[in-house]
Amino acid sequence: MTTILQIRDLSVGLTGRSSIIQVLSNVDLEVDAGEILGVVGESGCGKSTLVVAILNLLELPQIFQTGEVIFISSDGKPRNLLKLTGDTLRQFRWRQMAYIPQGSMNALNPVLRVRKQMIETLTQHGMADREADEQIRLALQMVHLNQNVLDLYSHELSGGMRQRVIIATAISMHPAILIADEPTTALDVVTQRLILQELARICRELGITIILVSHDMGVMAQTADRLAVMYAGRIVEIGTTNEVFKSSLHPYTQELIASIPNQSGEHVEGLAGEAPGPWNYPPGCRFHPRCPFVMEICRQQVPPSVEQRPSHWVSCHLFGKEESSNE
Amino acid sequence: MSNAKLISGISLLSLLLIIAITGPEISKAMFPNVNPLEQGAYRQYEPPSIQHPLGTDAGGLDAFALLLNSIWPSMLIGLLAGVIATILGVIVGFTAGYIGKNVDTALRIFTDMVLVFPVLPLFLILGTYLAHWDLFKLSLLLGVFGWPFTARVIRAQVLSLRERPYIDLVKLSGENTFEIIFLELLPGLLPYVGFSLAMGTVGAMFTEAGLQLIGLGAQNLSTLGAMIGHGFSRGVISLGMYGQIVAPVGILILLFLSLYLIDMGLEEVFNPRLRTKIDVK
Amino acid sequence: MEVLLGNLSRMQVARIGTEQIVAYYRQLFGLDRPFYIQYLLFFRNVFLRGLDFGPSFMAYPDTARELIFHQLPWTLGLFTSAMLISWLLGTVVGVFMGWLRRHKLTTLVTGMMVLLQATPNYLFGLLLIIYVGYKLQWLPAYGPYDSGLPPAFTWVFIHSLLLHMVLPMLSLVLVLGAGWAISMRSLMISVLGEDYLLYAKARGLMPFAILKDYAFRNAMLPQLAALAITLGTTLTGTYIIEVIFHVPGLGSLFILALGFRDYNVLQGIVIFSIFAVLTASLIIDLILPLLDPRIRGFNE
Amino acid sequence: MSDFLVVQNITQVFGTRKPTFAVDDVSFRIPERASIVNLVGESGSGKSTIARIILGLSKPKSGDVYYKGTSIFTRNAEWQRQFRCEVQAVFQDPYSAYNPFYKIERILNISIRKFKLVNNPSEAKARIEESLRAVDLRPDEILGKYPHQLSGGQRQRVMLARVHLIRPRLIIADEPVSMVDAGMRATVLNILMEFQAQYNISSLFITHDLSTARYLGGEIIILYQGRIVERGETIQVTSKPLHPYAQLLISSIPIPDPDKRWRETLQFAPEVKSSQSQNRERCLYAERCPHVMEVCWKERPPLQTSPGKESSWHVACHLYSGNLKGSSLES
Repeated sequence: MTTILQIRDLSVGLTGRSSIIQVLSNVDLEVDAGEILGVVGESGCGKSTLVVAILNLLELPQIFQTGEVIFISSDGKPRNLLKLTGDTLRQFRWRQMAYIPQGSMNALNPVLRVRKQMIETLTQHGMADREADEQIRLALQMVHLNQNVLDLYSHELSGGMRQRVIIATAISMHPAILIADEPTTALDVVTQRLILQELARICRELGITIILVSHDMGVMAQTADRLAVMYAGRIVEIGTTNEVFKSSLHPYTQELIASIPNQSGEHVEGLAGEAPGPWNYPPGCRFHPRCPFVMEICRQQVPPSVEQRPSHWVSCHLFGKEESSNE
Repeated sequence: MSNAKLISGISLLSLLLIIAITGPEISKAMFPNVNPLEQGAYRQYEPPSIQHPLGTDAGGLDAFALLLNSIWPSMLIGLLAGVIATILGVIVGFTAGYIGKNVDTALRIFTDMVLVFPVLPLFLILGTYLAHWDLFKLSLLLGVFGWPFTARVIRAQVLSLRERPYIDLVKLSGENTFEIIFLELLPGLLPYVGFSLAMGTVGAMFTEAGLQLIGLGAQNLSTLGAMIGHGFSRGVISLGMYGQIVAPVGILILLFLSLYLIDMGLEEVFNPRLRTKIDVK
Repeated sequence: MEVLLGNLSRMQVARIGTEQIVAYYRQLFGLDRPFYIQYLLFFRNVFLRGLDFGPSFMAYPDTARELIFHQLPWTLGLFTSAMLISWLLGTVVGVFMGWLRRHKLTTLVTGMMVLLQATPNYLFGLLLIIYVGYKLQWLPAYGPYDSGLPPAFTWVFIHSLLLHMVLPMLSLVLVLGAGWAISMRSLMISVLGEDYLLYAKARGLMPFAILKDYAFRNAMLPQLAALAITLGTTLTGTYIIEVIFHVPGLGSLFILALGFRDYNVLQGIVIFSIFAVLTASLIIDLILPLLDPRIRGFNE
Repeated sequence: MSDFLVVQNITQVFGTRKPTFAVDDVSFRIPERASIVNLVGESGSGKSTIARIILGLSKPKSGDVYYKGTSIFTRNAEWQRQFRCEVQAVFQDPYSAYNPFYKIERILNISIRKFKLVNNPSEAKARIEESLRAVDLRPDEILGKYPHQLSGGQRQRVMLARVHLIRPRLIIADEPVSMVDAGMRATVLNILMEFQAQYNISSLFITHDLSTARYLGGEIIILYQGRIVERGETIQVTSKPLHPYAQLLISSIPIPDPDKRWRETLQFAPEVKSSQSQNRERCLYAERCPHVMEVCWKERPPLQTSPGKESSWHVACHLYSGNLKGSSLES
């Protein structure tokens, strides 16, 4: 599998009046071409900040602190997206990297018809009007929307229709990567299933890599090939969806999965304590106040990310290099 | 509680208050033997000098002494009118916002009508009777026409607060309507009441000045507005004694600035979320 | 002169108080009929007989309507142009104050604007008269045009007219404009935080297209709606400006009529003001749905 | 009446120009013995509107709610106070359930004072601490703080502590876990079940998330566009639903287990804009139902026991009305 995106040691801070609060700390992540990578974590863990950082859309008071986001295009040429600025960055967007926002009511501009919002995306990337119309017609067919949706406004669309318009816009320029930030949160269960299945099918057909961000473990289990689990601004575990669900290594992941009120209706224990916000991240491993296996080292040092099993990474002191794996 | 805007606002206001209250004493001290506010105390239109920092006006009064003595009446009128306007505004805004349905529509139409209606023509008609009114009647009149602004602000706020779940939770805990209004809704409104009081006060002072300017203000009251009005109508500007107009206008603007700063400061202080830490979602 | 002479005689008559003459005038002006009849008659004339407000007491044979129409162009010109220019200017400035909200300069400008928009236009007008009119002598600060010139479409007259109008316009436009700029700035800032802005940027649209179609078009709607509400207060401000700058508009006429207790003229002006305000807000309410599809809602 | 809360044919309509039926002739009972009733439906299915009506916070357009035989909208103040003592609520949004102006324990003190839960004030503090511990919150971490200084999970549990203080007979829990972190969800659900077991407090649990309903067990009522489509034992209904909508709903739950992925991919049913959409006397699911029949467009399917099932298992679908004995859908 050729990697298409490498995120190395990415840190993002929030400039307060006096100090800078780190929201995202030393994120390392590799995305393979054509896969669906899930990024899962509770609200406030920094996953949305990660999305905005990759898209290089950070605005004050959010600022980049360290790290780079390397995009490897089909011709193998690596480029650091954070270095792109001005029009080159604008050109890069949507040709190579598309974005699907939350399915909320105001993802689309309320005063413009759907047609204008879709066409201007293409024409402002240098596509001729006629060809843009054609691309849009094809894209709408792929998401099973008939053409008269183009004359409607955002408030006249149902949640499901609005998300399908957004997916159609996203794939209209055949980007290499598509980043979906909680695409089905505001939708009902049935539409959610339709949208997720549709998204996966279209991207498999067009060979588009998806980075799917959500807080819902169920959505991840159903859709993602690989999974990155985030906690308090750090990635704590990366692995295939089966490994993360069936044989997860990090205590937080295990507790998270164990605490889901699942089907069989038997008793399930919740996770004690509270997830810290960026202004009170504890030192060392940020899960140590709630971790049942906490050791002295956890309170001081940030655990390094270790490849405990082939392509199954975890950053936890239980799995230090010289440690014989206990438990 | 240290908030730059609040502190600077309060200090400016207290400075103005001190000047306003001690004004009459200062003017007595400056002009020991003769009463500077008596008609014909000095020659008309004396140019500004050390003895008469702002010169003298048409009636031979010392302009600077007049200024010192007219700050307090202006502030009093402004405050009274502001309080009246705010009380009326809160009552109308509250009943419209809290009761809602047809009461709300009726009051809203009435408020918009008074707001859109060019108030000045009405003032002008009453103006002729204003000439010999005392301070309290004038403030009442200014107040009665100041309430729509407050009513709109309060109504919008009550409408949004009324829907909050914590109102339902308190209802379910047995609080009666009275307690809900005064213990639950009012605290949320304090910054807005403060804001409309400040704007009402300043607005009334400016309106009073406007009336004086077109010769329709109360003749027997010495207010900043009166000074501006008389100065203008008697062509003080063409005689080069600008101070007699610029000074009162300046003080009015400083009053506004102080109230505005206080209000901005209170806004930040009242909003608990801003006080402690940044809420990163 | 004929106008002045006319009302002088009436005032002398009233003071002498010979019964018959006073009775004659009362009967002439229809003041002898019961109050409510007068009221009904008044409104019948106004609405059915083409704004006939009845005779003007102070300038008798002239009717109130003639007096009002004579002075109306000044107020109309001043009021409408002040409203439009201040709104357009303020909105455009506000857009950039919102778009460039991070810059140090913008915060400074905003602070100044807050102070400016709070001072009433007549006080600001006074300051202009003093400093620009008298101290610097750059612009005339008295009367609608050079008193010597006969009103005609000659360049000289128009030049003098425009020169005289600068200060009154300035005092109205700067104060109102500052208010519009501040309200547009806060509207822009709230719109710039919306999801569809982030989505537009992510799609790599041209910055100008984002500013025009996304930020401005959405922020402009409440700004237009606010225009309707401030019409009343602006008209009041225009009246006082007319008085200060001695511009012969409805404001000055109002003061004159007040001095002579000329009820018909006074009522005529008040009704005119209300008409002006209501028609303007009606026009705005008609324009709004054309711009905001959510209100239009007919194709649901 | 044996049941102590009866909802009888309530209907609620919003909007005058184009009236939308938020709740359309809904009836159900909550039995005397402590039990959990799940009210499940998508957003816009009317479940929160029903909750507000039962709590007496809004009046229905028609129909009524009886508590121990008396309508909850009666004017009698004493009866209302008693009703408040016995029917309480937990709200969805922890961030707006508290007046930001006051400390968090104020709502607890009001409840104590208004319901006279203690005979002397000194006992109040002890009772509050006891209730906080009952929902595993440490009093020293909570008391004296402002709402915005606590996390969403803590605030939600303070609301539960308030319920523990008042010891009502019934809690209306309007989506209490949807805005709480995943880890905290199970804790809140366990507390509700503990209340039922230890203090026999019944719960009307309102949610759009079927897996939480299944975890709580008890009975389930499934709503679609303001109408009840199916009702019965949670475990039975969620394992083998009868109504086509319930089947689609339950099969679409994203199960957090990579081995149990959705079998077939769903096709978007074309949004049928039929002329019938205004007609209310029909099955509202007809537009999207794979088994739609003629009768579905003409008559509104009654809520009745389907042949061969227990008496408490009801479904509103013409497939099960008497005339079609043992249809293929039984499998």
